[in-house]
Amino acid sequence: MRSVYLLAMAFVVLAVAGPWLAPHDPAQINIPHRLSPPSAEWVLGTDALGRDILSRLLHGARWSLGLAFVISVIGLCIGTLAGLVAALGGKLADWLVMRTTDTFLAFPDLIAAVVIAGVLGAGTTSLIFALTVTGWMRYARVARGIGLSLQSQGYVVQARLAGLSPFAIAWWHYLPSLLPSLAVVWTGMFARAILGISALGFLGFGVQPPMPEWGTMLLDARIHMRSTPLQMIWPGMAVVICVLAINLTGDALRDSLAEQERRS
Amino acid sequence: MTIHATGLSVVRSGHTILHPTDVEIRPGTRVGLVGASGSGKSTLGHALIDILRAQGQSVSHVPQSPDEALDPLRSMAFHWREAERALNMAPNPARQETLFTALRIEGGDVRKRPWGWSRGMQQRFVIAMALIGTPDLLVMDEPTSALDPVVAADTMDLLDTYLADRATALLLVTHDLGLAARRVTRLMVMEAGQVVEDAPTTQLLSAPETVAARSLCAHRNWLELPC
Amino acid sequence: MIRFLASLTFRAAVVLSGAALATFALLWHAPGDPALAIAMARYDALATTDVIAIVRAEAGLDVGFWPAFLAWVGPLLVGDFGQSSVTGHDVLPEVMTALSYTMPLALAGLLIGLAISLPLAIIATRRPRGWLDRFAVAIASIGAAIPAYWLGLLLILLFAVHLGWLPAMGARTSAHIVLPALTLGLGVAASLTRILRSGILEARDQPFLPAFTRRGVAAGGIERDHVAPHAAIPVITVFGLELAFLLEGAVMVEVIFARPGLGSFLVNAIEARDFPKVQAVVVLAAILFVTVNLLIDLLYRTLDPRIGERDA
Amino acid sequence: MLNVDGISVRGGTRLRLQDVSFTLARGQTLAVVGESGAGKSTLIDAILGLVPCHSGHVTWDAAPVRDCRPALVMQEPRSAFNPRMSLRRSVMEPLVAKRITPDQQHLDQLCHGLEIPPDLLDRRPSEVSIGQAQRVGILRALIAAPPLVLFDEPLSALDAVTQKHSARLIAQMQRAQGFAALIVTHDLGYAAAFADHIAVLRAGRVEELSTAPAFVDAPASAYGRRLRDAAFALGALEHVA
Repeated sequence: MRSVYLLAMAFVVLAVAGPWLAPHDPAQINIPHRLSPPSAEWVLGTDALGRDILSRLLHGARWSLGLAFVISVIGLCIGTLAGLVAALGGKLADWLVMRTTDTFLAFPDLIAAVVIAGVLGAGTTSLIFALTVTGWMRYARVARGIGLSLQSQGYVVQARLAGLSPFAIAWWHYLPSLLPSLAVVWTGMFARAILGISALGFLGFGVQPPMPEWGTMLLDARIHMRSTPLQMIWPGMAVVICVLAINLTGDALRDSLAEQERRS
Repeated sequence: MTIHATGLSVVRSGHTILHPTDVEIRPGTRVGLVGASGSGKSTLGHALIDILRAQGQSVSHVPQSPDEALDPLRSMAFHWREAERALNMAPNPARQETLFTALRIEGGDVRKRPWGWSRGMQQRFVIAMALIGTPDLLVMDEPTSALDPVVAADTMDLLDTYLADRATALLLVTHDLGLAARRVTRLMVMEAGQVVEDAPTTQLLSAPETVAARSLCAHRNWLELPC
Repeated sequence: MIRFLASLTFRAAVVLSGAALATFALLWHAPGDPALAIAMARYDALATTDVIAIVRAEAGLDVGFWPAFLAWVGPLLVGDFGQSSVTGHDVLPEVMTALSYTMPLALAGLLIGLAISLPLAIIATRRPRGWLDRFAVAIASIGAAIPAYWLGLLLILLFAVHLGWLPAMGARTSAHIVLPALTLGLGVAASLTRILRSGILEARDQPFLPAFTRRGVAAGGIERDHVAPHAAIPVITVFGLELAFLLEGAVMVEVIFARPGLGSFLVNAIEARDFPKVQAVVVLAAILFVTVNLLIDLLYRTLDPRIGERDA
Repeated sequence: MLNVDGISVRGGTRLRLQDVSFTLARGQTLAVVGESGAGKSTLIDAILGLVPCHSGHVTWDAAPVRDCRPALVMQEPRSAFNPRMSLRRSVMEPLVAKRITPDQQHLDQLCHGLEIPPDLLDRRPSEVSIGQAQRVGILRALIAAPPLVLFDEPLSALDAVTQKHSARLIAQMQRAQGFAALIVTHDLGYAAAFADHIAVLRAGRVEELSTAPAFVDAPASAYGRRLRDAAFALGALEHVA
C-alpha cells in the first residue's frame, strides 16, 4: 500500500522536476542523428527530427500530468459545488442541476471532448475547456449522493437542532465526510484526463507540436512504426505507467476508506 | 429425539467467545437462552445448529429479522420449494397449507417477493419454512425484536399452539428474561461465553443463584424495578 | 409503474433537448465563419463577398441563434438531420452507412470483453485475495491504464507487421475486423472484470446468505440462485458506461486502423468543418446513449423491486 | 408548556399525522406508543420542525417551539455522533452553537448523574459500547439545559438490563433538571413504568390519551387493549393478579 503512494509521489516529482532532469534540449533538432536507436548519448533514442526522446518525455510530463491536474481540479470544484447545490438547495435546484448533469452525461465523454476541442480549434485552451466540460459530472453525482445521505444522518440532524450555523455544519460535518470520497473520484478523473489529453493529442486536436506532449509524440512516432517501433513504445509506456500509478493510488485510498468505515 | 451436543466451543482470533459447553434438550420442551448482549448466546445458538446439522440431526433456525432469512429478489414460492429440496422432500401442497394455516398466512400470495408481504407475515413465513421438516429443534433468535408488539405476541401464540402436541423442541435466544419467562419452562443463563445457570423457569425466577441470573431477574419487570 | 415510465420518458426528453441545445450552441459559437467555410468548400476561389452572403442566406445562417436552432431542431424531430454543408447531400444516409461499420465492431468488442472478463471474474472470486484473484486484479488494472490507440498500435506491430498474420488497415475483408475488435475487447474486458469481481464479492456478503446455508441449501444452489442475480444488478447498471466506452473506443480504433465508421466520419467532418455532419453524429450518439440508459433504468427496476418500493 | 394543536402532516399522497393534539408540561413525561408506520417518528419531526405541518401548530410557552431549542435523543446511539470527532466535541456542540463557555462543574455533575466516566468523552463513538453511547447521547441532549427533550425509541438498541438502567437514569435526570419529556416507544412496559401519560397513535391519529396507571388497568380504546394484551403476552407487563 505504502509503495503505491511512494510511486505516485515519484511521478509528481518527475512532473515538476522533469525539465531539469532532461539531458538534452527537447526542441534541439539534430537531423544527422535522426531516428537513432537507444545509446549512451540518447538513452531512449531520437525521433524523426533527431530530438532526444527521453528529454521530450520528461518535458512532456509537465504537459500531460500538469494539464491533467489542472483539468481534474477545475472539474472537482465545479462538480462539488453543483452536487452540493443539488443536495442542499431544495427540490427545484436539485432537478435543474441533476438534469444539467444528465445532459452533459448524455454524450460519451471522449467523443464530446473530441468534438469540442476539434470545433473550437486545436490548442491548449480548448483542450482544457473540452476535458473540463466533459469531466465534472461524476463529482457532482458523488457530492450530491453524500450530501443527501448526510442530511438525514443523526449527527447532522443533531447539529441543526443545536442551532449550529449552516456554514459551521458544512465545515465540520459535510466537508470531512465528502473529501475522502471526492479524493477517490479525483484520482479516477485525473487518470481519465491524462488519457484524454494524450488521445486528443494523438488525434491532432490537443497540444500542438513542437510541444512534447505524449499523445502528440505518439502521433509523430506512428509514421515510423515499421522502421523504429521502439520510438512508439516509450510515450505509450509513459501514459500507461502514470495512469496505472494514479489508479492504484485511488484503489489504495478507497480500500483504506472502506476499512475506516468498517471500523467505525 | 433428544438433542445432545457436547463440547461446543468457539474461538475467534485468539479470543474464546464460547467456552466448552454441553447442551441437552428433551423432545417437545421449550428452553430459553438468556443473557446480556455480548454474553455469547447467539454464538452458542449458531454453534449448536452447526454441530447438530453435522451430526445429521434435523434442526432449523429463525433469524432475528426476515431480512436475514429471505432473498429480496426471489419469490416466496421459490424459497419454499428450495427449503423442501434442501430437505430432500417432494413438494407437498397439503403440508404447506397446514403450516400456512397454523401461522395464519394462508392469505399470502406466494408468487410475490418478500417485500410484497408485511414484515409480520414475512417472519411467520420464515417460521413456517423452518417447520417444514418437523425438526427436532427450532432455534429462534430474538423473534420479537424486529416486529411490532401486537404482531409479535400473535406470532408467539400461534407458534405455541402449533408446537403444543409436537415433538419439536424450542430454543428461544433472547436478552429479555421477561419474554423468556412467559414462553419457556427451562432457562439457561449465559455470561461471558459460559452457561452459568440452567434451571426450570419457576426455580430460576424465585431463587437465582448467580450474579448474572440475579441481575436479569431483578430487571425482568418494568413495574417492579428495585430502587 | 406507468407514472414511473412517464417521468422517466419526460426526463429523457428534457435531457435530449438539453443535449441538442448544447450541441447547437457549441457549433454556433465556434470560431470562424461557417458561411465562408461552405463557400470556400463549394466555390473555392470564386467565393467572393456576394457569394458568401448568398450562401449565408441559403444555409439559414443570417437569422439569430434561436430561429436557427428551431430551424434545425424542427426537421430533426421527424428524422431530418439536414444536408452536408460541403457536398449538399443528406447527412442521415451517410451517418447510417458509417454506423453500419461501427456497430459490428462495437458488438464484437463487447463479446470479446465478456468472453474474457466473465470466466476471469468467476475464477478470481473463487478464492478472494488468492493468487489468481490478485493476478486478475493486476491484469484488469493494467488493462484499464492502456489507452486504446496505443494498444491498437502495439497489436498492429505484433500481428500485422512482425508476424504478418492479420491485416491491419481498412475494412475490405472480414479478417480486417479482428485486430480492431480485439483492441476494443481487451479494454472492455479490463473494466468489466473489475465490475464483475466486486459485484460477485458484494453479492456474497449479503446478510441473508448464512440463513440459506443453515437451511441446508447446497453451496452451488446458493451461488446460482442467490449470488448470481445480485451480482448481475451492478453489472447491468454500468452497462451504460460500457456503451460509452465502446463508442469512444470505436472512434479511436477506427482512426488507428483507418476503418470507415462513425469515428473516421466524425474526425473527417470536424476537419472539414462540416457542422451538420458533426451535429448529426453527436445527436445520434446522445439519442442512443439516453435510450440505452432509459432501458437500463427500466430493467434495473424490474430486476430489483426494492428500488420501486423505495420510490413509492 | 408544549402545546401541540391539531397538527396534520402530509407525506406523499396520504396523511402521516391527522389532527394530533396534546399538551405537555415541564417535569411531565408523555409516552407515545403505537406500531411502526403509525406516525411516531413523524410526530417528533413535526415537533422539531424538521417536516412542515400543513395545518395546526406546535408551540412552547406560546412561542414557536424552535425558540426553546428542544433536544433529541435518537434510537441509534452511535449515529448521533460524528464518527470522526471525539464524543466531547459532539457533546459540546449545543454550547458552541450558543457561544456559551462550557461550565466544567455542570458537565461533571451531569456525567456523574449519567454514570459516564470522565475519560469516556475523549474517545470516538466507535470506541464505546452502545449503552455508553446512549448515555452520552442523553448528556448531549441535556448539556444546554433544554426545557423540552424528545426521546425517539431511546432504549430499543439496548438489552433488557441496560434498558432499565438507562430508563432510571433518564427519570433521575428529569427529576433534577425538570424538563418535559416526550418519549416515543413501542415498549408499553417502559411507558407504563416511567410516563405520566400514554398516548396511543394509530395510522396518524391519537387513538387514546390516558394516565399511565389507568391505561394499564383498562385501556379506553380497543386498539389500546390489544397493545396492552400483547405487552402481557410478551412479558413486558405483568398481570396484576
